[in-house]
Amino acid sequence: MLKEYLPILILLVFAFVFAFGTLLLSHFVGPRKYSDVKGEPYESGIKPFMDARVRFSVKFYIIAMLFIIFDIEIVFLYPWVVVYKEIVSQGIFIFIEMIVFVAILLIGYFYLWKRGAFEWE
Amino acid sequence: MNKRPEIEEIKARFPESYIRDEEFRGDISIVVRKDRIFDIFKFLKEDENFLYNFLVDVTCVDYLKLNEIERFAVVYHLYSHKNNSRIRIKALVPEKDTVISSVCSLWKGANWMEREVFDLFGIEFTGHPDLRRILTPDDFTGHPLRKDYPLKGRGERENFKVVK
Amino acid sequence: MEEKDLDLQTEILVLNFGPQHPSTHGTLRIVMELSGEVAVKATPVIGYLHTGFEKLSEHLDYNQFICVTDRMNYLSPLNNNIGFAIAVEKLLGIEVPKRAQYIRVIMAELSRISDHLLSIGAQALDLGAFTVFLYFYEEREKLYDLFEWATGSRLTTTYTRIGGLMRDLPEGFEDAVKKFCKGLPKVIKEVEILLNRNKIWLGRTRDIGVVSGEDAVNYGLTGPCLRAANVEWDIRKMEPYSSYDEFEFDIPVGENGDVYDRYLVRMEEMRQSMRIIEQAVENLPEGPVDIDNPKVRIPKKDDVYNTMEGMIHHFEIFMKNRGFIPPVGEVYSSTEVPNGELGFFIVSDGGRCPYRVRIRPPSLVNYQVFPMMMEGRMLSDAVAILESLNIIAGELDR
Amino acid sequence: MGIESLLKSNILVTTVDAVVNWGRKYSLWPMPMGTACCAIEFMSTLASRYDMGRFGAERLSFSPRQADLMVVAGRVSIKMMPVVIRIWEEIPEPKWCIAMGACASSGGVFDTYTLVQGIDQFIPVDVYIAGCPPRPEGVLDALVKIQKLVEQDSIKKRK
Repeated sequence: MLKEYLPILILLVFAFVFAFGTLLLSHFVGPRKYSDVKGEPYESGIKPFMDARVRFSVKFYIIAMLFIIFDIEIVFLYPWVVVYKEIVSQGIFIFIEMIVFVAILLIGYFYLWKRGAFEWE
Repeated sequence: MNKRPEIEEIKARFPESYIRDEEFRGDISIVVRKDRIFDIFKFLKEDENFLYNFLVDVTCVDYLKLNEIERFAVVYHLYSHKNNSRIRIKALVPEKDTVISSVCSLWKGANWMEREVFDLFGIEFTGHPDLRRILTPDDFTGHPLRKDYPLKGRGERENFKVVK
Repeated sequence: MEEKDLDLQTEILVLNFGPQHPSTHGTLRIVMELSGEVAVKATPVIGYLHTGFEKLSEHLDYNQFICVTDRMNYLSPLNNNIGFAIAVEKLLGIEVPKRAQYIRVIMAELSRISDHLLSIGAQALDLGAFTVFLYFYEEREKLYDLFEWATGSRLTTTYTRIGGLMRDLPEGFEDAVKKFCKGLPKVIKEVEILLNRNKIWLGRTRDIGVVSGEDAVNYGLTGPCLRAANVEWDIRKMEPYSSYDEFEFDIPVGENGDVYDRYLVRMEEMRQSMRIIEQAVENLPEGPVDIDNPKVRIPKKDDVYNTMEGMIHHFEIFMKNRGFIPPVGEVYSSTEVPNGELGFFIVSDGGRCPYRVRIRPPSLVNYQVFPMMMEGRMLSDAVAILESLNIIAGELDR
Repeated sequence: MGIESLLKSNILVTTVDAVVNWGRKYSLWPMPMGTACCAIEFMSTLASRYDMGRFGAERLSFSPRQADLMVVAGRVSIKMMPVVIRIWEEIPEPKWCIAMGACASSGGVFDTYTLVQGIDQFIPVDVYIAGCPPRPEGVLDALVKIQKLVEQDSIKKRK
């Protein structure tokens, strides 16, 4: 059973080695000369007027949250699709299950639509 | 020779501020005093048989070396779309009080041109929305396009931070 | 969502759309006050390329200043040379021979096409259509070959002289221009297929940066920006100079003055310029290219070396404190350059150098309409609006 | 009896410098400080006919954070000089600078009150390109000169 997971392990190790390898290499090879101007934010060559961490409208945050909700919903579909072929021959239950899941989220979608979370202006 | 109607009208309506008019290579220019300049322009813009609705240019000439009544002359070029005619109005501004009224309320296009004249010649425009320097840096002293300003400047182009 | 927005006290972020920015194409700086993405207020700051042309003009004589003029609008340098030459010829009251006028029309229209090519190419580049930039730039390189062949340099041409041209057109130049004018419509057609009904392009340019006819005239706009706002005005038609009245061409006019209309006007203007070029090349008259007034225009090289008067006139013009003597007077002359009306106001005190040369750049006046267009729009629209006005920092700051 | 003879000819021995410099030399990211006419000629160098991509320097980086090479293309006025200095300081080492055209190198034809007579008075310039504006071949030649400079660069010098 374990043998099937060996390629994934090799992939993880290789990714880990490559990522931290390049970081270490650039740490040793790259020069580091700090100067006060280099630390300041770049604003097309002019000293910035104010710090960019400013309170802007909440709609950006709401849109981000909505995206995460519906993105996770799609992530749950992936494993379902992979096993759908074998299990659907035994019974229709797997299909009903996913329909219920999607329906619940659709209710949330319509609720948001009515509340006007999608108007941007 | 029959003068252009604009010259007659201005001579009639503003006799005390009219000085002279010149005609050279087909360009008509009227030299006036600076105090009633706004009314002259309002008249030229709204009068129905002139309708100078297009301000082409606002600039300034420093007559230090030429013999002119006053040192500065703010020169306006107007153009009327209706009867396709151009005219030049020169308002003489003495060296002592370099102030003249702004025409921004008549033509919005005059805003930056007046700021440029203020920046390079030092002539203030009363009634201008935000009279600031436009071409030279904000901490620049002096007015470069005056005749007594040296071509190579007064050392502003040398004092910067040297980075090694 | 709107009313709840207010009590959340969102702050305004003041941001620099700075002098060094990929899409300002030059040193233009805009101080943007943004609430979220929407620009509440935009104030342009100019002067980052102020080179003091007008101060320099008081120390250079008339022929020397021509070399400075093509550093102003470096997208179409030939139009500046021709504009200044026409202004000084108006001051001197002389008229260049017919052939020189026709060559000036050909070169001005070729330069107008090259300006529109780069202006539309750069706008498409910044709105995401990189292929349009490369297609148009290849055409502009063909134009560079023509300019280099006729004037000797790709960009800083300095082709005109007071009273004529630097030299006549080289052999075979006319058929090269005809060949170019045959190839360009195909490329323009290709780009029109790419852009005119492109969803993204329409979304980024339709109804953005709208200016009405009266506002355009009140702000003093000229050129494609004015013609896109449904005002039919072109100096080549209204006050024809350099024998423009002998060619028929029509002036493209837009309807509602937005970025899309300015793009359409520029594309149509390129076609009209090609029409003018074809007519000018067809009936290009023979004859000399300079006026034969040795006081103003230096004589031919072989005259200078072989005849006594030629040498005297040559040195009469070029010696340190000699030079030709213009009459005393003030002249304003304007020509139609790709961005609008380029005016030269020359005050001459009879000396070798002009007393004062005031350059009326179309970019300085067209750029004033930007804050009005920008308020209430998203930050990404600033790129589309700025490119459609085609602001060139060289002529903006002089 | 160096190490090479042990490894025979199937392993290539080189220094970190050589590898890093070879990599950086052919992938310079130019930061175009394009102000005036030279910027248009720089555009010609990037466009399809003269194609700077053949030398690996096609990817422009307008933000100084990832730039290796600053190309000052065009005349620099006194209002723009502080911006050029600030951006030069914001570029991380190792960095090189090209002064493109006569105006950036020496003020060119404009000897006026508002033009900096050559940016090398204030920032270290590695390669100057003559010409007003220089032809695209001149810009490519300058790029090749910069690549030679990049070759001689070394990690030890920079520590």
